[in-house]
Amino acid sequence: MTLTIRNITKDFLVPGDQSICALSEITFSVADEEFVSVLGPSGCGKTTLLRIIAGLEYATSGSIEINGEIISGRSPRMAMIFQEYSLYPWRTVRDNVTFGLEVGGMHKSQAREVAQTYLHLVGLDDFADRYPHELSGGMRQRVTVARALAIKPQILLMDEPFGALDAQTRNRLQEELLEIWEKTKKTIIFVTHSVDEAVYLADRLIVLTSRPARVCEVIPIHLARPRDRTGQEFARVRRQVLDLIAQPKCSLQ
Amino acid sequence: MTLTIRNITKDFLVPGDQSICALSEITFSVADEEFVSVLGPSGCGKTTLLRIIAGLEYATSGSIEINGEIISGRSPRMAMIFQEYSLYPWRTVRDNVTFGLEVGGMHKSQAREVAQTYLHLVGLDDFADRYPHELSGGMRQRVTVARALAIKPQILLMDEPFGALDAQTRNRLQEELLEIWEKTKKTIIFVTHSVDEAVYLADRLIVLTSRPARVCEVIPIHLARPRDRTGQEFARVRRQVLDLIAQPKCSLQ
Amino acid sequence: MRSPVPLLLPVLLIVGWEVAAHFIDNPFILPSLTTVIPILLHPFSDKFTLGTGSLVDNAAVSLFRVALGFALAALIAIPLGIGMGRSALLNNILDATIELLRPIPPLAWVPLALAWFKIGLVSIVFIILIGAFFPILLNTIDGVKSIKRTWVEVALTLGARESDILGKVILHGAAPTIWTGLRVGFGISWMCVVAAEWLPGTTRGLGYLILYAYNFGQTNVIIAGMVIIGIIGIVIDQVFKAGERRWFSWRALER
Amino acid sequence: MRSPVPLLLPVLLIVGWEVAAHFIDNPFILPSLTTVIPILLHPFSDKFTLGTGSLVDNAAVSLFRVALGFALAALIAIPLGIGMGRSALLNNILDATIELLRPIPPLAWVPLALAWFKIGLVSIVFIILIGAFFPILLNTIDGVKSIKRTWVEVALTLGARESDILGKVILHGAAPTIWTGLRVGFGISWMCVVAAEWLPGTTRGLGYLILYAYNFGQTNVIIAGMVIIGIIGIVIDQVFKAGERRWFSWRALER
Amino acid sequence: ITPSPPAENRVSLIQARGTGPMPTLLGTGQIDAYIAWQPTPEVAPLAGIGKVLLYSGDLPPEGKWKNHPCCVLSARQDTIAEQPDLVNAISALTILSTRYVTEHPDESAEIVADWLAGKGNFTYGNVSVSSVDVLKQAFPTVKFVNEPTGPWINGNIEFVHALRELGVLTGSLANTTDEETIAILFDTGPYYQAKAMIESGTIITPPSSGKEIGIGYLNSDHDAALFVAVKNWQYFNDNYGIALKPVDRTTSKPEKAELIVNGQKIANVRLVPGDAGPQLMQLASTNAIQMAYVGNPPVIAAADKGTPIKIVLAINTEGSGVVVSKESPATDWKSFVDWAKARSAAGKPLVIAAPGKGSIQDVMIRYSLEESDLSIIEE
Ligand SMILES: Nc1ncnc2c1ncn2[C@@H]1O[C@H](COP(=O)(O)OP(=O)(O)OP(=O)(O)O)[C@@H](O)[C@H]1O
Ligand SMILES: Nc1ncnc2c1ncn2[C@@H]1O[C@H](COP(=O)(O)OP(=O)(O)OP(=O)(O)O)[C@@H](O)[C@H]1O
Ligand SMILES: [Mg+2]
Ligand SMILES: [Mg+2]
Repeated sequence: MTLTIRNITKDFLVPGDQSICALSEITFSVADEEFVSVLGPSGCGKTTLLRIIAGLEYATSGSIEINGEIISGRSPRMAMIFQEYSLYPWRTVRDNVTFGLEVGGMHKSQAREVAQTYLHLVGLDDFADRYPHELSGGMRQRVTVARALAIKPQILLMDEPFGALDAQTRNRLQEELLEIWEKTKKTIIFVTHSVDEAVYLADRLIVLTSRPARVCEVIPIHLARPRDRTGQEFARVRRQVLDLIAQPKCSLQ
Repeated sequence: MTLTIRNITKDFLVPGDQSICALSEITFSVADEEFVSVLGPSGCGKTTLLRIIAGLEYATSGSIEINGEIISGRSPRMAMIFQEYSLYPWRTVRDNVTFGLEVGGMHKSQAREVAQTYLHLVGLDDFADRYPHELSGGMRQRVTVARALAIKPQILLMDEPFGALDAQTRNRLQEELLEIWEKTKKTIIFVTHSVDEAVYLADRLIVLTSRPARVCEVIPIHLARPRDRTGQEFARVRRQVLDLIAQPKCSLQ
Repeated sequence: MRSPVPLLLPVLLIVGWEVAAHFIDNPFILPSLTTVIPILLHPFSDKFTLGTGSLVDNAAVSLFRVALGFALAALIAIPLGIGMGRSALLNNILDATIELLRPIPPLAWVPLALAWFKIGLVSIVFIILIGAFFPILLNTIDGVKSIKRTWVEVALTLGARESDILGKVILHGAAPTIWTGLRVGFGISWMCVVAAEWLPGTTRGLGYLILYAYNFGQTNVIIAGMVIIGIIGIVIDQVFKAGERRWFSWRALER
Repeated sequence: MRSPVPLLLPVLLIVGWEVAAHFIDNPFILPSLTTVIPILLHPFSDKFTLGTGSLVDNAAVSLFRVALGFALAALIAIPLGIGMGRSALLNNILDATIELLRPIPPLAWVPLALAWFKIGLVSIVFIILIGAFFPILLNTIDGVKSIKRTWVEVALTLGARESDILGKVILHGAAPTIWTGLRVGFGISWMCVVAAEWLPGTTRGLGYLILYAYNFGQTNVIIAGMVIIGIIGIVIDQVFKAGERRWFSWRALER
Repeated sequence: ITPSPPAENRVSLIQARGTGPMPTLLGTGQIDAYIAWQPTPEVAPLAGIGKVLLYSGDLPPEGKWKNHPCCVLSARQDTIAEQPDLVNAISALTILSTRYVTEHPDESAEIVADWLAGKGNFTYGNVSVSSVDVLKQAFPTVKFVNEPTGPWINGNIEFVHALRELGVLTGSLANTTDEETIAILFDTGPYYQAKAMIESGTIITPPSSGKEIGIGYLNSDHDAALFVAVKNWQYFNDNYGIALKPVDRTTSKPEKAELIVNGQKIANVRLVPGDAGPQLMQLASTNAIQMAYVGNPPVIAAADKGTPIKIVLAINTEGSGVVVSKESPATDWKSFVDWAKARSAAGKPLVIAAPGKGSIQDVMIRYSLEESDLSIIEE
């Protein structure tokens, strides 16, 4: 299953009959079970791109294709994890995970079983009956991951999911995400503006320019897994990436 | 001028007549014009320590000394920059900077001149008449730096000032902070939980254990300035620090 | 380990009252507490209330009326508010009219209520309904409009239909704000019951009791009535607050 | 490019009213607009208002009373609220009493107001004051209590004294919440003016006009009075909202 | 089917809180009849919602309510004691002005119309009638007299009895003999002293008082004497040396006046309208007003509850009317009773409104209904 983003352009209309161009002719493909990171400076249009892929926003032009077939609107094959805190605070952790199953028509008791599986996967078995506000930021993001996985999407869209976490927690979650990815074999598009994070996680980086976002570089990461953040090899690749994106045409800074 | 933190212990009373020990027997000194980073895991008590130094909180036992003299309460020789967003949203950038001068009794017009100097220092000349909500997060933190500097403190206490910013902005502000530090020759205590940040900025790291915080390691950083984040040398020191704080006694993770 | 401080002022006020009553020596201005307390101590007796039934009877009647008017207000205002919060068109159609009607005091509707709904329960309930309606409506609209967009979008990406979004997201997400609207609305209904019970043909209720006592110069009965109104008001407000803590604590704790 | 949609319902209501008035054919239930509109079209004439002065006169009188009661309420409630927000002791002393007095409807104070303050402006102003007082007080307390601790601490580390903190931090930081209290309080005062103007001895004011017209079954005058009340209410509410946008936009934009 | 004979002939009596809501209630079919003081009875035919069945003097039993007492001038006991000349002066002005009213009914009706409605129109649907016409029509049904004669005092005592039966009197008048009642209720001294001053041609100038004096009244033509005294102040000033001079002469309903005796300003006077008598008595009880033109039952009830208030003189007798809806077949009391019985038998008893429990009108209609074998249900 291949996901293709083809020629996506997005203009926002803003008051005063003007328009802001957020995305300009973005084209790239993601292979089955691939882990792709989209890297770009703050405000360049990363969230917008993910929203278009998820069908929450319409592109001004261009198309999203799965296996060459144009999809319009939302597709059950995709699930999105949002940049900001997005759990339902009035539902327990378990009921947050069952949400997608319930609206999909699954029987309550079955949904709870499925939820249990995914809570186990993200290591939150013991927290099923807690409410979101009882969890730390990192635990919360793990719940959103479980919630997204529970509906068995083929593609996972992740919008800076660990942006608000402290460094330690962030590193731990990155490791866990990789484990889950290997177990569940999803295709993942992971948006971030941290070079470290992108290099640690991805098979391939799509580097965007600042607004309007264009694809400036596509960088494959040939580091064996598990990767060692503090290793010399890692530092080298990281430096390479930093050098590449420091080119004037990327204008990352 | 030497700042000495001597045997500071802090117990918080919590409902139910219990107490939480946040700091336990913290002792270290900061030399004149030194840049010290306090490094510790989330929730270990870093903010509490800074608040005690600033005189916003009383220690359960121990003392804060300047040049061997015990100070109690707030001292005009210190200014603090807070972890969370702390500008007065109803004041313009300039009037935020003049705040400390006004309450110190300085004449309005003179205060505005002084503010101008410091706004220039942090590169915000053109934003003096804007309101905080019109600024980006990074610009806001620069205003708080200007506001703190304007009252000419000898010691600057900074509590994860760049924690909420994205990586690029954060790096830029770190560089600017070092420039300002070199220009104004302040003593700085800079709290963070990012090893990268601490290694990039400080002359010396005070590493705290998780709660109750104790001083676990004091690590001098012998890197020449300007430091190169992507350099081999930097990676080596960073790794060293990571190894040191990975000792069981530090229990940073 | 409850502090006695909160009792300080009430005790002082009571002592001050009694002293003042002694000196003013005019039961029409300030009746001595010795004439007020017996009424409060015999809430089931109709000996003190000029033949209008006991305090408890009157309170029950007033509560019933308020409950009815309030429930009707909620039944109309909440669905309407959800509609106006979700649909810009509906909001556009109704907003101007609502803004014009809102500032008209419930009391000003008395003459029209009497003409439209006749003497009796319906008129009284209408006045109470008017009082509760607008806070509930405005809070519902506000609650629905200020639902986090992400909550709705998460639901969409998880495959929710409009009915799921309404029932599982909007209603829950807006519930704390709606609840506050209900609390405020109830407070205003409770205020309106006095006005409503001054309508002709009324012979029961705390408002009626106060008016009737007033007509016969029974200031002690008036004050007893006010105390009961205050106590019931405070109790119900506490019930709403307890509900808020019980069901909507997530809002305060979130983030 | 204003949409005509908001005018839809008012126009429909007006047409519906006139049609209904025609069929009901009972001026007590629904007077024809032809008897209401002339009154509204001659706001300066006292031809239509049974000798109580023109609509504008009456509105001015009511506004003056409300302004007075409201201003007094603000003058007492804001300093008190700041005190209660800052001092746990003061809060402890006053809280219970305030909670008991709060639910008592302004209308229930009418008999006592007359006994205490006699006939005239003072009694009327007292009723209005009661109405405005509690929302202003509670909002002030809330605003002061929910001031960001950091704002105060920043001021402390910058060398501010208690007076600086009060004047330069608390007052500004709590201002938007206090302003909301003022807006709500004004709304309630405006509601209370009708009740207050039903006090004996009153011969002016929109509330009096409505009551007086009611005495002679002049439903058309009642409706004209209600329309004026609605319009003034909406205008003043808009003024408060404009003030909020003008001075406190920082609160919405912050974060 | 033979209808079962009615166990009782019943009518329903409701209290309207003053006369205010009565036209609305009748006009919307909620009541079938009302009894009210003037000019409220006249409103019904004008609005086309009913007709005046009879005026209060004609209520049964025959002759019982002829010249029945109605409004009185009352004064606080301490005011009479401390400012006797002032009370006498106001009494004198009232007597003079009552005389003027009886001599110039048309002009007086116009003055009352001005006071009550700014001489404006009352509008009911397509009907718009001048308030002057309304009051001219109402005026002959009110008898303006002042003298506290024996029969008049006895008439008042009858109301005391009636109120006692209603259970309204629980205080100082609960068990008094008629003599005791008279002693508690009346102080006719000011009337006779005023009368003497008028006859001698000079009003004694009371000492100037810094205190404002409050006089309550009802928005009714019963109080015409007060309205005429204020509006025609110049006449009384010029001819008798006594006047209530309105401070604001442009308004149709002055709130403030000055009492002027022999060219000298004696006191500021506040004129306090009330919707009904009890309100005014409540004000008198707290000394917010010192005198009131008001129906006698509120004074009786207030005195019973310990308000130090006395009846000084009469203002009028009669002056109330019974109105029935326009659908009513009744043309006189007898046919009214038949109608009431028929409706009771049909299970839909008549609903009659009175302006408050224990008011003159309430007492009279109860008496008359019971006299005619109709039993009263309340609510
Ligand atoms: N609904 C909208 N209307 C107008 N402009 C918008 C809208 N949504 C986003 N934009 C603009 O489009 C640009 C891209 O926004 P977007 O949120 O996609 O950036 P981002 O790369 O996700 O930023 P960040 O790293 O801060 O999350 C921004 O300039 C933003 O202001
Ligand atoms: N006023 C207080 N009362 C009780 N406990 C407190 C109080 N303030 C802080 N604590 C506790 O003391 C501990 C240290 O808190 P502190 O804010 O100093 O940590 P920190 O190191 O600054 O954390 P972070 O990295 O998240 O900013 C925490 O466990 C906290 O819950
Ligand atoms: Mg984004
Ligand atoms: Mg901290």
